[in-house]
Amino acid sequence: MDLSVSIGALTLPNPLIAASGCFGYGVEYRDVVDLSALGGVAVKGLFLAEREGHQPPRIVETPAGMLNAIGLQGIGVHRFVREKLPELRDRGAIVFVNICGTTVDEYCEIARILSDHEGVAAIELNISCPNIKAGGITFGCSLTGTHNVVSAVRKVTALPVIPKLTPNVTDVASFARAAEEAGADAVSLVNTFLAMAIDVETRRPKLTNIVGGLSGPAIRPIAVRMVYECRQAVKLPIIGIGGIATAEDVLEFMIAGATAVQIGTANFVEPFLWTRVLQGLRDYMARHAIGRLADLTGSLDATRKETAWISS
Amino acid sequence: MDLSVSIGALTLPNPLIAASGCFGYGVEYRDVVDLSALGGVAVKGLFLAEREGHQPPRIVETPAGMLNAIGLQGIGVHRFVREKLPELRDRGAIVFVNICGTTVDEYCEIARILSDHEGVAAIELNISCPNIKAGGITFGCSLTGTHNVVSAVRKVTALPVIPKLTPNVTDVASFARAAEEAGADAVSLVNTFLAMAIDVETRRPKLTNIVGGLSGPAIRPIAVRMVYECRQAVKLPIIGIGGIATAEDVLEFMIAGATAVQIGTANFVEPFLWTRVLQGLRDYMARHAIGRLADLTGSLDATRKETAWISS
Amino acid sequence: MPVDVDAAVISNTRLSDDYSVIALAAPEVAALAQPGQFVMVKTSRGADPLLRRPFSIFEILRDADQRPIGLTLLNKRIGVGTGRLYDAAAGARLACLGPLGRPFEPAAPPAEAWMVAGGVGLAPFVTLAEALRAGGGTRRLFYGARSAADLYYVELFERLGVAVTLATEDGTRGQRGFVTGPLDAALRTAAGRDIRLYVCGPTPMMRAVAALADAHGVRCDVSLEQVMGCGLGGCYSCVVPARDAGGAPHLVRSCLDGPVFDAARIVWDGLAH
Amino acid sequence: MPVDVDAAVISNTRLSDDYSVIALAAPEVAALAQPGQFVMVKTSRGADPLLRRPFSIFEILRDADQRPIGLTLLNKRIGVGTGRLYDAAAGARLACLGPLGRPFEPAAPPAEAWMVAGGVGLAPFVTLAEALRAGGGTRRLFYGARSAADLYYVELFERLGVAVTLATEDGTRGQRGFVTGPLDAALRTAAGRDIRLYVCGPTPMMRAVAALADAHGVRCDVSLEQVMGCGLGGCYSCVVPARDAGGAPHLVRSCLDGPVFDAARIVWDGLAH
Ligand SMILES: Cc1cc2nc3c(=O)[nH]c(=O)nc-3n(C[C@H](O)[C@H](O)[C@H](O)COP(=O)(O)OP(=O)(O)OC[C@H]3O[C@@H](n4cnc5c(N)ncnc54)[C@H](O)[C@@H]3O)c2cc1C
Ligand SMILES: Cc1cc2nc3c(=O)[nH]c(=O)nc-3n(C[C@H](O)[C@H](O)[C@H](O)COP(=O)(O)OP(=O)(O)OC[C@H]3O[C@@H](n4cnc5c(N)ncnc54)[C@H](O)[C@@H]3O)c2cc1C
Ligand SMILES: Cc1cc2nc3c(=O)[nH]c(=O)nc-3n(C[C@H](O)[C@H](O)[C@H](O)COP(=O)(O)O)c2cc1C
Ligand SMILES: Cc1cc2nc3c(=O)[nH]c(=O)nc-3n(C[C@H](O)[C@H](O)[C@H](O)COP(=O)(O)O)c2cc1C
Ligand code: FES
Ligand code: FES
Repeated sequence: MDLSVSIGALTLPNPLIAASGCFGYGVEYRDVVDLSALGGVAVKGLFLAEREGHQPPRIVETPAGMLNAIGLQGIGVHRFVREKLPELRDRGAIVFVNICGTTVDEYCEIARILSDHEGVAAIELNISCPNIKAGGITFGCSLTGTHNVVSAVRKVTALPVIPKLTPNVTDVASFARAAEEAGADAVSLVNTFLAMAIDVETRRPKLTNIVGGLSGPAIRPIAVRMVYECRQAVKLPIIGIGGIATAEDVLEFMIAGATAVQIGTANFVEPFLWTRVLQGLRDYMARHAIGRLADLTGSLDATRKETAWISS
Repeated sequence: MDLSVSIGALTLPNPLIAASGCFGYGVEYRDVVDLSALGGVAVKGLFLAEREGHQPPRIVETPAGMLNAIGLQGIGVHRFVREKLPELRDRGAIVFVNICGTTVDEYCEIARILSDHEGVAAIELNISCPNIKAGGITFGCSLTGTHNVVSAVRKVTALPVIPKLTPNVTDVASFARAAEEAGADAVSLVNTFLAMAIDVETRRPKLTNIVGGLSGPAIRPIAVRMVYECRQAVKLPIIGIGGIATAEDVLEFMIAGATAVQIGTANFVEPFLWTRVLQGLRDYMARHAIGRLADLTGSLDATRKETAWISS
Repeated sequence: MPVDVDAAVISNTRLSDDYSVIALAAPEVAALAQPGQFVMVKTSRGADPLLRRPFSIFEILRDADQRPIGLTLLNKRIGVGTGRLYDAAAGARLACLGPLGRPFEPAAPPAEAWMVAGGVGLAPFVTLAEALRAGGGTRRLFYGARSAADLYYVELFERLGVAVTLATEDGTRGQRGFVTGPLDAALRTAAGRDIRLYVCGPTPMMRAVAALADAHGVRCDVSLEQVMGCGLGGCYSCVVPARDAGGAPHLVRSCLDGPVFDAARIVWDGLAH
Repeated sequence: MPVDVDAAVISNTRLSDDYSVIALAAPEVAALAQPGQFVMVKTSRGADPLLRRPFSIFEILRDADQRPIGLTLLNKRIGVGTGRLYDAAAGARLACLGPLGRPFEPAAPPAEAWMVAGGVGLAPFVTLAEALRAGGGTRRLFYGARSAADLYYVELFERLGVAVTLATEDGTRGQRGFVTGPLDAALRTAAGRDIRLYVCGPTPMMRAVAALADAHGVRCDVSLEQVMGCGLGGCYSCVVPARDAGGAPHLVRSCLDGPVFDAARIVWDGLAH
């Protein structure tokens, strides 16, 4: 059975990538899962410099989901390549570095630094974090902003460039198109939905940052729809993200049009899920006599049944 | 204790309105709840003519939510005023008629007919149904479309006009503003999120309509955020909708900026919830010594705590 | 006039790996129940799964003085909600809303009542059989399942004076094949008699029986099992294509106009399941 | 090296309207546990509530041959997840991930170990008391609660050779007021002795004890209880402001660098709860 999938020049042993911000820098999970057994590891979003992020409380649970406003706390790209990348490389992890900037130049600068180091497989452009004021989503919510960041980073690196799209827009497919035109190698979607929770006893927001990003199973049906829309709009490989917790969820995204997927929140609930999900994919392939998992991508049969019998 | 709230000239005994499409034509619930005890009843969306709607399956459950693609099956405005309105009037229901059209003229025609009949309290413009091809959301996703429908209907009726906004946009507040400028008396939000679910065994959509609208607790945190955004953008009363199931949920929307709320999906799960939620509101008012529930609207304390101790 | 009861699970008896019988302390619902009506049950706390599930009222539980004290459900595990019910422990509480839906209309003697059940479609017939016994008329049950092990409560029906004819697909009990076989044979021998059919089971089976009834010119009521979001007419999820008085097909709510329909009204080509 | 066990609930004993002790069959976790470590528990099936909840490992359960067979949790009901645990029935299965976090470092004699617990903050100290007994040094427990009825397992600690000093806010047992009262007095009389404090309880209480420790110049370890999304360092939700070697404050993950911290490192003004 062939579970491998290709994103441009990059071939992954399987479609399961740990989602950025939900897997630390990867090394935290060294005792939980063989990092080289994953399709990839997307590390916590990095700015050029270190950041403390927002004050706690940073998360709050919601029905079948959670809000987060971490505020991109991170060690910065310099410490990352020094302190984390070597171990990730030694452990054979396929590293997707999720990067964030307040300016196009910052994105480029980080991309340049990463390109100079062994062990980075791809650059994921976080232009969709709803939790920071400057940068990020301000690019991700504007077609020109998206185009500018992608084409600028495209120029400074030979690594695969994968803009991560926000779902907080009217027409996500148009952003996928902008990314494609700007030279992206793939798009990943979705990032979190801007949301909020209020403590009615204190009448204050439950998050210090007031608003946060909704993730988890709750958002899956919206994310699947967005992947399906993007599939029709672009030829680029799509990395599907949003509420994935089981093999069935992975298959749903692939059938809708995803080449690979990322798992975030579910990893908090079931850190050992990776082997279970991979086994589920194998069982499905056996049951349906599918040799190459990649053949499932975009295989949705959306033909409507005829209903001649009634005047609708 | 005063639970009443005002929407323009309209005063409701309490803020709890049954959401359109989740309460039939109201009369179906005559044996479950005293219709006159509700803040209002928003009836199933009506076109001018009868419609059969989509073929089943029309709903599918998702984590903490459900998708629906009913396709606005309905008896049309003429049969409604003849067959349903009289009983609603006799039972003392405050009737919000949710109307839908494929053209601005259709919206106006329906509004005119409703204005000629006793017992209609307000007109809710469904410009946000994700489940029909023509009309509806095509207006709701365009600022000019929204403005045109609202101002046109405004001209033909003296009844309160309440456009219902879609969450499937980048900036919902701008649509609230467009509605305000066009002369709306209030806005209601949110309608459902466009979403999809796939049966991986058959590789076909679980809904005959392929896509459907996501509702239920899953969407509540996004809806609360949107109400909060609109509160800052407009002076209009806001009717908050999305995943409300408890008194705490109602309070969350009111504190975020809602004057009243609608309860949809939760009514499927707990048709007897109305008295329980009203009691919960009274308990809260007693606990917090609040005389007028309406005073809670927009009372969120969003001042950030100082964090001088650390360099963030 | 439905009621919603936060019912305690009195017992949950496993009949097999996928069938169980759950007894619920819901006297208010039991007291109002008519033959073939259903309840909407919240299968677990919290919002996942979110919606209630429809279940036929299987048995009415009564105390020594015949006062209704609760009801049972015949639960077949096919997914998440029925799975939660299968695992429900005695003492757990399940919200139970009902009774709901249009009931069976028991045939009045001399008319004979023939019940036709496929698999878990047996569920609505205990209450009907009790009503028929009260009426005193002739009553039969044609009951089909995959295998002998999947046939339940046959003795109960016999105690209720029901003549039972069994069929299994693998022939391990009763006649081999579908229940429509023995039913067709019986209808032939009964030509001319006033017979009324009551059917519940998989859609293809109900459709086949409806065709038989039409061929033999006997009245046939089917109890349809659509996905239901609310059970009260609020959501329009449960619609089935049925002809109106004028013969024109429309999508009608099976929770309100049904679940029991005159089979002749149903446009079988348009049924979801 | 944590493991995740689909643990059966052996028993769930209610101590009061809000406290219960849940025994879980998780030998693999118990075998690895060190004093003061915690587990992440899925409090119910399905996605609502979604996240696991952190709980100190209260007792290690052993068989006749002293082989670990499971562990217990001291559960205080404060919301949805702890409520589900309070209601959990024997036989139910709860995913239990652990052991996690930086453990307590037991004081080595002649150093004395003084444990200070507030309310459910008692939970991490049974495992520590057992380790201390093995070490053979002097061990004390200062244990405070609202009222006499909220004091649990005092005898257990006494059996472990721990000298217990109690305090209740309403004075119904032990000294009236907060546990910091008797602790302060004891520290005064113990001036000069080598004492190490271990503290777990409400943040204000831990903060007060940390101040006492500072004033008396004794080492103090606190076990912080932040909201935790993952327990493994993946989410950065559980951060607390702690000074690094150079004294500069940073937000560090309490699931990895903690939950046990040298109180002197903590910037108490910056703590969420
Ligand atoms: C009036 C009525 C009476 C019923 N009485 C009984 C009864 O007495 N005993 C009993 O065991 N069941 C009965 N059912 C069927 C029962 O309601 C469904 O099996 C149940 O809702 C499935 O829930 P689930 O969460 O287990 O399945 P899900 O996890 O929701 O779905 C699993 C799979 O089953 C399919 N499915 C779901 N509901 C139905 C349905 N109604 N028909 C066909 N396929 C479906 C789904 O599309 C999905 O593919 C009745 C249904 C109705 C409408
Ligand atoms: C390392 C560690 C060990 C713990 N050990 C125990 C233990 O042995 N026994 C025990 O009963 N509890 C323990 N706790 C606390 C326990 O994890 C929380 O009480 C629990 O997560 C609350 O979940 P809930 O769903 O019941 O509350 P929720 O419904 O999630 O929240 C209810 C309210 O409590 C607040 N809250 C939630 N978590 C915390 C917290 N950690 N501290 C303060 N307020 C909170 C929420 O903000 C909310 O206002 C421990 C926590 C940590 C971090
Ligand atoms: C706690 C947390 C932190 C996150 N941090 C990042 C981040 O740093 N960069 C990023 O692009 N996405 C971040 N995300 C978004 C996830 O990568 C993912 O897009 C989103 O959570 C949806 O997937 P899920 O439902 O599987 O979690 C974060 C999500 C969570 C829950
Ligand atoms: C089955 C169903 C049918 C609906 N029909 C309509 C409709 O006809 N018109 C409309 O404006 N909204 C309709 N809605 C949207 C609801 O009114 C409401 O805006 C949405 O469901 C979110 O609220 P909730 O989470 O409380 O259900 C429908 C929702 C559902 C679930
Ligand atoms: S189930 Fe909702 S209308 Fe029938
Ligand atoms: S709980 Fe997730 S990082 Fe600590």
